[in-house]
Amino acid sequence: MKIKVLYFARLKEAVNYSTEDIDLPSDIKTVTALKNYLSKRGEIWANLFNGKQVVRAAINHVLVDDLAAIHAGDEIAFFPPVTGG
Amino acid sequence: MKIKVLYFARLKEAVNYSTEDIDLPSDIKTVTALKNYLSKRGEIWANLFNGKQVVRAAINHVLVDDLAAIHAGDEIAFFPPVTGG
Amino acid sequence: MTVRVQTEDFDIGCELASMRLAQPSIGALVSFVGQVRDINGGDAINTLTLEHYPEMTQKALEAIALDAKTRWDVIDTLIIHRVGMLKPLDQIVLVAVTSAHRGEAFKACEFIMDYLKTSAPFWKKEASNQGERWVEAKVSDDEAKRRWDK
Amino acid sequence: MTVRVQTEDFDIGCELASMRLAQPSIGALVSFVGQVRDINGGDAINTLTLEHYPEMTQKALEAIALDAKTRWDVIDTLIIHRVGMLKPLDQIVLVAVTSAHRGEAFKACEFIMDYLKTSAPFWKKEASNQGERWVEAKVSDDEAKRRWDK
Repeated sequence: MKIKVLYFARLKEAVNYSTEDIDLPSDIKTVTALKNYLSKRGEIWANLFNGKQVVRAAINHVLVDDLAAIHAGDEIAFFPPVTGG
Repeated sequence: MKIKVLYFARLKEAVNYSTEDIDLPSDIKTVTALKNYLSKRGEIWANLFNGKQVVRAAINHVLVDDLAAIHAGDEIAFFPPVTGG
Repeated sequence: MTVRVQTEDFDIGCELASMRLAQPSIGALVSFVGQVRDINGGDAINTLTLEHYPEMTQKALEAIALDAKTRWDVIDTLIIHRVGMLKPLDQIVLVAVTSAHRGEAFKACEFIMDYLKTSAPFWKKEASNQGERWVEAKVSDDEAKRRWDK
Repeated sequence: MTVRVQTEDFDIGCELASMRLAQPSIGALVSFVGQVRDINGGDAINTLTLEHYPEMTQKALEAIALDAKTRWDVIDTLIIHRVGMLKPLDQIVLVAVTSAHRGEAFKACEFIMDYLKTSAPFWKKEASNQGERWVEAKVSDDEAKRRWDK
């Protein structure tokens, strides 16, 4: 299942790039599962998603919670709590 | 006891002037007493203060209720509920 | 704390710029502009004339601004209110409040408007093709003011 | 309903004039301006850089404005938010709401700000003499948003 993943702010600086295309195993079906999947890549990723700092997610430009389902072709963005205004 | 009385808006139009100096009998000690005293002047005055339309009062530029005491030299204003803004 | 009662129009852009640029600790500027509506109670309005009680107006508005300053952590307040004859789309009143953070400025600005509507000695007279009439005070304005008593 | 996300500054006076003059049924215009403060947490700020998620920002702000329009009887809404590098006293955001009467405009304007602060994908990075740091989200902003759930 092909998806696009985007990173913003602190997360973008940590991974050192802003976007990547990923071909997910078919058993990765939620935001939580995706976070766990990415965490296995190594220390940088594990630190991002270990829950010490809140990471918000959006699917196709809409804020979602971690139980939200992922579908092929989705654009999934990870970022810290927003601080505009 | 000498006082100054001012009228605004609908009340000014009813009495057809905006200000007058009055030498009050010494037993007129409150706004209510002043309203009753003025009402005895005739129909225009009786109609103004008969309670059918709310009349607000200020003493020396501060909104007061009808129990407020009147003192010599006071400037007492009568007007409808305000409608600025 | 500035209060101005005037017949002339005012320039919102200039007024708000000088409010917000006054201090670099200002993070929020909330403002209210009231203008003459073309219709009230079904009648098309030609003019709206504002009478006031000059010796009391300035004092009453300053007292309201001071009250707001004691209730919330605001940096500055501005109240400009016009008097005399106005027409639809003319500006009537500008209230602006600056503060470090937005919550205080929103509350103080709305508080000033609610008190101004019920405590400042202004009276509006409308002229339509049906003639002239004094605008009636609204019960909803008294209710809006009472919210702040809690 | 207008939403603009831009690097350029904006002219409050022009924006508010075109909002209020759009319709003679408008009686009230409430606006909020947010600007860069010179100090945050004790450090003097040199610059504030706003990053955002372009494909999402416009949609998120439009959704917030639409939500406000369904909750209150407002005539129009305007949201302008800047991105890129700013310095103290620079304007960050303008939210303006017009309505027939003031209560609706005050509520809708504050609602939009509370939702913008917690739902629109902007992130601030401050540069001071102590270096750069990402601004932390405030618990008080989440609380401000939750007030509207009641």
